[in-house]
Amino acid sequence: MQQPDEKVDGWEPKIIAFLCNWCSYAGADLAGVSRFQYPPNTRIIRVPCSSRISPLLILKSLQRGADGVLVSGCHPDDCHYLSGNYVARRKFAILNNLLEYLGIEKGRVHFAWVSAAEGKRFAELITEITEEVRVLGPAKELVKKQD
Amino acid sequence: MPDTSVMIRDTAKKLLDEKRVDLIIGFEKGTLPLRSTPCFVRTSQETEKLIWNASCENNLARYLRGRKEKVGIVAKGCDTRSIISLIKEKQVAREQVFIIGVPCHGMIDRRKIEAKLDGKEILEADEVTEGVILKGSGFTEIVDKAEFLHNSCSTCSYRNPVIYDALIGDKVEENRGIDEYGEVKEFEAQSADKRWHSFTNEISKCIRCYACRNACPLCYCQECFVDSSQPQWIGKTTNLSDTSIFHIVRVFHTAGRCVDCGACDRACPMGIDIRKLTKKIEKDVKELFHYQAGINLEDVPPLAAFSLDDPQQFVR
Amino acid sequence: MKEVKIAKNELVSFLDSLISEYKVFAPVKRDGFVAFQEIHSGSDALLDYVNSKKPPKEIFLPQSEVLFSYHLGGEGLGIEEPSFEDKQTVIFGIRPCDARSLVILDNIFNSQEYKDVYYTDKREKTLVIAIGCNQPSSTCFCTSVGGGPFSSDGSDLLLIDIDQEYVAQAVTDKGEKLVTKHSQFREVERRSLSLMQKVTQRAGALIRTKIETGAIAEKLAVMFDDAFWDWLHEKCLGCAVCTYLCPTCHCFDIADETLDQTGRRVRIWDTCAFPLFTLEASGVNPRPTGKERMRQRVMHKFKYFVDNHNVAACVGCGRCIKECPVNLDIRAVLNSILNR
Amino acid sequence: MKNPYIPIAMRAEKIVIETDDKNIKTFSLSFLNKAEESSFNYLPGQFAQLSVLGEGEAPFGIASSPTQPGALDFTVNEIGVLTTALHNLEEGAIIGVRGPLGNCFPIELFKGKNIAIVGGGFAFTTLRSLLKYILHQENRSKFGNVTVIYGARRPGLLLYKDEFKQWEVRPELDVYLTVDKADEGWRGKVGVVPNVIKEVAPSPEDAYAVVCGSPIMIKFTLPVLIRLRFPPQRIILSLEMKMKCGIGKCGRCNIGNKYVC
Repeated sequence: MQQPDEKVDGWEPKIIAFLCNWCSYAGADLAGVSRFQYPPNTRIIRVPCSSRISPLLILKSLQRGADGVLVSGCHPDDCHYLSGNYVARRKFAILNNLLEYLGIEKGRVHFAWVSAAEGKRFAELITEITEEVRVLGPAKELVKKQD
Repeated sequence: MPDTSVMIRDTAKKLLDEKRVDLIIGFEKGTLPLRSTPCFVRTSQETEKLIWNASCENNLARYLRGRKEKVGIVAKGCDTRSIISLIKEKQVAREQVFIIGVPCHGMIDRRKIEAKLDGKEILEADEVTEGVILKGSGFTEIVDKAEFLHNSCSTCSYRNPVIYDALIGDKVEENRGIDEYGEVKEFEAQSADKRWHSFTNEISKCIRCYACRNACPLCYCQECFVDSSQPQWIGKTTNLSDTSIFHIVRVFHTAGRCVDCGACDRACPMGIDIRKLTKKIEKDVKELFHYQAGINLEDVPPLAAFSLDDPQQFVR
Repeated sequence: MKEVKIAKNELVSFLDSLISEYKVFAPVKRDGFVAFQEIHSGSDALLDYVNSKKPPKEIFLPQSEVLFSYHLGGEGLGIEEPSFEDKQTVIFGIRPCDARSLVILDNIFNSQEYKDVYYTDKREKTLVIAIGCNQPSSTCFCTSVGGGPFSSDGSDLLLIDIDQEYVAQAVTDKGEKLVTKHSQFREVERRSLSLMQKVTQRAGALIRTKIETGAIAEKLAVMFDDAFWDWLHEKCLGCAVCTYLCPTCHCFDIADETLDQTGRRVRIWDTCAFPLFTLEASGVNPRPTGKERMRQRVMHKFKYFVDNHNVAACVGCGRCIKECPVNLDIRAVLNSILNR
Repeated sequence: MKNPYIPIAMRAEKIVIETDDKNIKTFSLSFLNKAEESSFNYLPGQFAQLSVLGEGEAPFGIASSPTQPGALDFTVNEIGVLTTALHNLEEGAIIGVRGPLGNCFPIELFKGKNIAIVGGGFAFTTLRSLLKYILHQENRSKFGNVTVIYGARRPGLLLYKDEFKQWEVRPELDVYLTVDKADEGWRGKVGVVPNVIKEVAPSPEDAYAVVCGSPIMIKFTLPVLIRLRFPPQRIILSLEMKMKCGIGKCGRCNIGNKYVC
């Protein structure tokens, strides 16, 4: 991915969305089938469950040029694997705090619950996140540059 | 009261003689002032080497994993907490270890003393009741030990062993009224820019020697993510982004497991303030999930558990 | 060898004139420890210090160094070789042990048989100005491994502190040209020379550790299967502190670092202490435990290197002793070997 | 001095799958220009570093013989990052090559002598180079009798099957193929390499033995050869270790004070 050095005209945020197969991905699918419009800045990666997401995947995305990352899974109590999202929630609570503590801008990494029925909500969520990241400008902190 | 070193020797000797353990892991005199060094004792004669003083700073729990023999281990409060974490993670069987618990007054941070002496070299150090007598070429100074403890020691609230099979001497009084998260809170209060700046400034010193990882009793993954080639998570150079990710993820991996023994911080040759990161994780685990690592054998580790009403304000 | 002197209060002006011509590295205080860094003013150089945290080898053998860069997706390999900086360099204030380490490293990277282009380029463009050690540290054992607090091996110019001035010994032609060229160097009087003698004798006596390392290689020759290795490594954490901070350790890894379509093949410090050093893709590791890895480190320094280059790969700087997180002291290791 | 870290570009002309598990492929690489070819002087037993830029490089024994000009063959087992990248390449791909590296077999010593070539598994690559070199019409008369003993776990894992078919029928060559476990249609020997050596018992008279195989095969082969009265100095072993530089600098492939590269 080509990384612009600064906020320039024509720059578009790149967002990586890790969506759980059972709810959020289906939600994205529904958004598409229902023809809800949302910005095209998001690249979706389908994963079995939100708990599958390791902090490494999030950090590596930011390192290699993503301006924002979204991890989305089933609402609490709806996990296909019963408790995957509960376990993920604890993990991300710590990660989220840690990233903020280190000074990584708020608004780069997002977590959400989106069900298979929430096509509209998915479209809105992506629209919101895209706009938030657009306001922040290109990611800087963890981006790998040749030194 | 008999000398702690002597009591440790007697206990170790007895354990070996009675064949209750095959190996004692403890400390012997180091080769430098203010230094002790881990030692491995297998015969009762060798127990004479064992010592105890304020420079027994290494966390010996690090040496427990993967052993077949029965082990006696000399353990401070923090070491016993690490042992508990290891037992919970099924890395060590409780019945395999005989814990020789030693109440601890805190360990001396020799770097702090060196900084105070500003280049003057310590050639001899003696611990006495009043403090530590430091001798060097052309100077003799006595310093107050309490002033030069490791940060993790001066805020420690588990100076007494949490579990043990034998206790050496009497329990010591625990620290009271100390805000162990003072430094973390101070850091939290700074602006994001400033925090990122000081984080990267620290990390830029990293030479990727992995002393922090290797000194940590809980960093025992068969294959550390930094060593994986398929996928290769991060590059191998000291590129700032790569080293930052190494430290972020390593610290994250200690969540609910780190007992703030300070081993990583002490091992770092470049003086990176690693504890500022581990302590934050420890604080969050306590605040979010009401869990403290290594204080009993019962509580389920926080990342292996959940509660229906865990905080989720950060989730959209 | 030409001997001259330079007054201490003229050192800064000497350094300033060097800076106008050379890229000058000198010890500076950074983050609480001493490091060799490029200085832009003579007064930035730290004169009162024991030694740097990291050895100056990194100036010649950086922790990571680009061998070449490449561009993917085009015709052929798209390789571009790096260009080398033209500027001549001076390292000022290096200790004699570290200067000597360069001579040892030359065996690997700058010998009759092989000249490593990356190393040799920097080595040949660099002038080494060492300052002798009036106050060796308690961890110094240079005299046990063939060096000394005033050894001139590897230096072009050696400065010896005699209170108000330095006696400057021009060790090489390069050094001699330098003292001839710069007016701060003046004729040295007999009084200064006798003072110098006193200083060097006194410092020599300050080095307490004396190990007869002459017999080490011979001892090690029959120790490969010795039970000694079974316990020696026991407390070792397997980290890279001793090797990365060693002025003579030079083992490296080679890796590709790609970003987008361009990348670089880099040479990176590596260490025999890591299992990954010898782990093969099949999962087989010929040095599977700390025992084999520790043995390799000791053998490489004090046996194999001696066999191949007639000198031990150790200059007695004591960094590994000071910095080892578990106080595994190489002097004790050597003594145990000698006592076997 | 030429910078030994810079690879030359070569084209993968032909990629052949060698084994039935498809894990081993032989890459025939052609030089892109004459100058590079003429400066690549090698002898059997040497190796080269193959690069897939972006993935890295790794050392492989040269499986072709200098008697076949124009190309270099490498037989590669898919096991790690680089070998996987190589296996993913298609014919026509450009591969980086630097070499030749390492030492060759002591071919001068072999002249006028009988030779027993012993190989196991996929460690027949440099032995193939040696065998082809010896069998070349200009060289054949310089060497005595040649015995080849080559084994694999099962028939499907034997390399260079077509060439072995030709070698087996050559009158001046004794070829013994063996597998640990035979399948239907296997007509060769069954048993591990050391046992077959015992059975075949090549004469140590005026002979050299050249052995290349896994450490475990070497471990059990050596005593058998010694028992057959091969003097140790006439048993040539080909060793491999993990390498990075290939030129004796990076410090990992040593066994004692000798670098394997």
